Amino acid sequence: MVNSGRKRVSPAHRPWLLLVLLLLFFAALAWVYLVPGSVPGGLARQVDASLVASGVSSRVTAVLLNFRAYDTLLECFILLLGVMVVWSLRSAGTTEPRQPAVGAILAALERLLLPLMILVAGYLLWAGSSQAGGAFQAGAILGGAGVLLLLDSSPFLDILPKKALVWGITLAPLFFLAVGVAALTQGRPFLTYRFQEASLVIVALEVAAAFSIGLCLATLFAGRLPEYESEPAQDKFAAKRGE
Amino acid sequence: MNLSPDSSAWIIWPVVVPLLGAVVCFLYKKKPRLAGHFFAVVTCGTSTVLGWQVLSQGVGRHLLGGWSPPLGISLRADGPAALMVMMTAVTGLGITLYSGGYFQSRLAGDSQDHRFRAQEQSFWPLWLLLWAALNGLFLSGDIFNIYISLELVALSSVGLTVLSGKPPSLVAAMRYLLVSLLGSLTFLLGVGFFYKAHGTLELAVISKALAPTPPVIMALALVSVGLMLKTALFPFHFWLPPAHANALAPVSAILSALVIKGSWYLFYRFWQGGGLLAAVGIVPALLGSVAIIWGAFQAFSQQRLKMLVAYSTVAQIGYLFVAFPLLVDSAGQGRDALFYFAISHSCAKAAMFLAAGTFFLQLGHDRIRDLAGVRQLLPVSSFAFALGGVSLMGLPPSGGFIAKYLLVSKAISQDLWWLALIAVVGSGLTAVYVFRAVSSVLSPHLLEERPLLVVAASMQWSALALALLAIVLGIMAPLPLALLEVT
Amino acid sequence: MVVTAFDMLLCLTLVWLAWHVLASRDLFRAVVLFISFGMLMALGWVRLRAPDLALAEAAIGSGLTGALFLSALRKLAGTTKEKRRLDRDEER
Amino acid sequence: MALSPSLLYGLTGLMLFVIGLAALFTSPQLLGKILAVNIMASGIFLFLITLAHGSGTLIDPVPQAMVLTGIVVSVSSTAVALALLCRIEAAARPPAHLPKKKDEARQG
Repeated sequence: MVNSGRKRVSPAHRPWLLLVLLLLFFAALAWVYLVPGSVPGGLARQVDASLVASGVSSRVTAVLLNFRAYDTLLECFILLLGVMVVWSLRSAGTTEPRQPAVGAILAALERLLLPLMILVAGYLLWAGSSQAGGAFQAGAILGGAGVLLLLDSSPFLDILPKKALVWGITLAPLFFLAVGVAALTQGRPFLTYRFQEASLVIVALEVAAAFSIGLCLATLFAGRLPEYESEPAQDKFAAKRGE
Repeated sequence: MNLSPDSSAWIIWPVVVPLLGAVVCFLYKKKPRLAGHFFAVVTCGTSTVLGWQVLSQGVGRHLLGGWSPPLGISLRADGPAALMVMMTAVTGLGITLYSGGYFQSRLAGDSQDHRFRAQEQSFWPLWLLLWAALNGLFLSGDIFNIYISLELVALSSVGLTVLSGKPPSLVAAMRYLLVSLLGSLTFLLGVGFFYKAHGTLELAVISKALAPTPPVIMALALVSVGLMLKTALFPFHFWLPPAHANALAPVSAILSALVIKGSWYLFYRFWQGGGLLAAVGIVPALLGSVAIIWGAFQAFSQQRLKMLVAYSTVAQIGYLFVAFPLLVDSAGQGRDALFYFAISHSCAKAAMFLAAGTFFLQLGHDRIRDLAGVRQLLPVSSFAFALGGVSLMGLPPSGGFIAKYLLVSKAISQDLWWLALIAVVGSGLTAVYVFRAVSSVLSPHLLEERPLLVVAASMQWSALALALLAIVLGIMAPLPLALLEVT
Repeated sequence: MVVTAFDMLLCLTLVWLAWHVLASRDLFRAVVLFISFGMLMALGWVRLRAPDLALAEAAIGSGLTGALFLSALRKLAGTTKEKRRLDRDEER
Repeated sequence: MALSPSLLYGLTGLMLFVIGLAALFTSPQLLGKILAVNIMASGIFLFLITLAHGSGTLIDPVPQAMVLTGIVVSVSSTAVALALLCRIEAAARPPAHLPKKKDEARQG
């Protein structure tokens, strides 16, 4: 590709040198990984000790939405950020023509699969508090359902009012912030739940997260900002001009 | 709000406010500028509260979710962290005021304002999110949380870089993104090795217990390389100049003044424990020395002003690493020198990039040899650019002078003569390329006709304010140094 | 737990697949291989007693990322079909 | 030392990381580089998961949570990278009504 602009000449000319270096690197990594040493063990015991206080019985969910909920908050913001950047890239760039319909097989598959996927997502969300499953998996399945719909050129993201789409995407980040700030106003640290409310709050957070994650993933796939689709020619022209 | 029993809540506000601001700007597209300014001011206020609290009450700790480490994540506000948050707040406020004028001028100046409006709508939420991520990075006490914050910083920086929409900036952003991802992944692998070695993700424990066992050395090496990639230290600097120089004017300032400081600060955090510093602290110092020389030569040979300023960043990053061997003893003067370089570079470089962006917007180009006469047209910006240059060179009484003074005197007291020499030679080289740019900007060439001024006044004055701050930092040195003592 | 033949086979297949994803000049083939790589990865995670992750990897890591790659390929095919053919001709 | 399954998978993860690294440097196409980054990420995730089996029979949920977060982060950055790639390709192609500046696409 000419325009990629980052052809690296030296490794391409000396692939063997690169290969040897990387093999050495792998050997070092593997040696360090295998070297026997005092293994301090992870945090399994601490997690188990605090599991009852966390409000859920699934250990991974407890870590994700209680012990390390701040990570999950930032992660929701990363998805939101992905949508922001993809939209800003598309809004100023060229717009692709709508993809053609994929065909009868997909339509049949879709009729069969969509209700099933939503059912599975609901089950995963529900199961998340005790077994494998949870907000991310449910969100992913919802996102997959959205992608399937989009593949069949169902313009559900376009039909959806822009406002509703944007609010849906920001639902989880906003809800997380609200839960965190509510704790602060009551004199507890950020994102602290009261024990008697913990399981309720976690379930609510999970539902919100699953919904927003699903919508974000579908939006990332669609990549279109509905608002700007009407001015393609002018946009193309504008994009070529200087700063 | 009632007086809270948890007295450490002020630590989290500098993260929460800009996060909320980003969402509000994303949702409220009608007047993003208004919301952006509001949240920038509030963030600045909460950051000031944080700085004041650290100064008066000492190190603060906020246990997120009420769980103490290693199970939970804690935020830790000590002197260096508070200083970086303050640096981001002050520089960020200046850049915010500039951006308001910048977008206003562009919307007023061009009838094709649809694209500019879209740019501005994307700019504000991305900038506030970046601000929040940087504050989160400075305050975080958990290495996996740092990884997520690093990704937030990287993605929002890339989002800001592509805003200009020019093909060179797109290609530069792609390279920036790939390098950033490589850096993050290397960092994450290092996090894995740290977890294997220590069984915890708490930064304070990890940076204190740097016993040189193989997993720890490997982890530290991986983390360091990842962070050096993101900071653009010498052999990894290739992505920086095109990305910084081709972005919109406020974005260039954000990237050069603030974003690289995030990963540099983490590098300091991982090395500050000192165990391995005596043995291999020389490596970052050597790379930094090469960066100072190489960056200065490259800066000198540039034809475009923004490219010159961007290569100057490559050189100044060298200074941020050159003082690492001085951290070995605990007297703290080496640390003071490092952080003084960081904060004075932040103000000076932001001022220079903002001024260069003003020239670009007014003239439509930034070719150095055709800048003559700009002094007459934009006296305030020209003065700001020159003042920023003064601080970069390290002339008294600027903040850059204090930093170099601390560095040289500490190096001499430790018998590291070559280090002192590098610092002085670097100053000379900086002077050469700064003079080249400044002499063109300030050249007494009279314009035949005065074109219409298209830039808003706030663009000129915010750059000047930052440049003046870079100078004043030299006079008010006791205050930041007192803050740094709180550890 | 002991290493079974299944583990060995799975690990070797993962490495082999990764190599072919990255060595393949045909991008479409690379993406398809990448999707199957993700599926096998999910299998590995079941084996490592992390069913949560197996679900997430199958759905996000393999499914959605694969869909993203495929849609990007389709968009690129429209813009660079001729250019890539020219490039390939040049290589020969 | 007996090779347990978790060690085997850990080594595989490290190998995947290195393969991805090699391809990131050598791949001539940007899409290949993005694929390489994804493979690297998968390798690291596999490596992290094996850390959950560090001691005894208890499985440590913290690495699992880390990997779940990591997967979402990685899909988000992949989406951004691919959107950027499409945009670069679209910008490199001259629009029909505008003469292409030759050097513009090559800069940077």
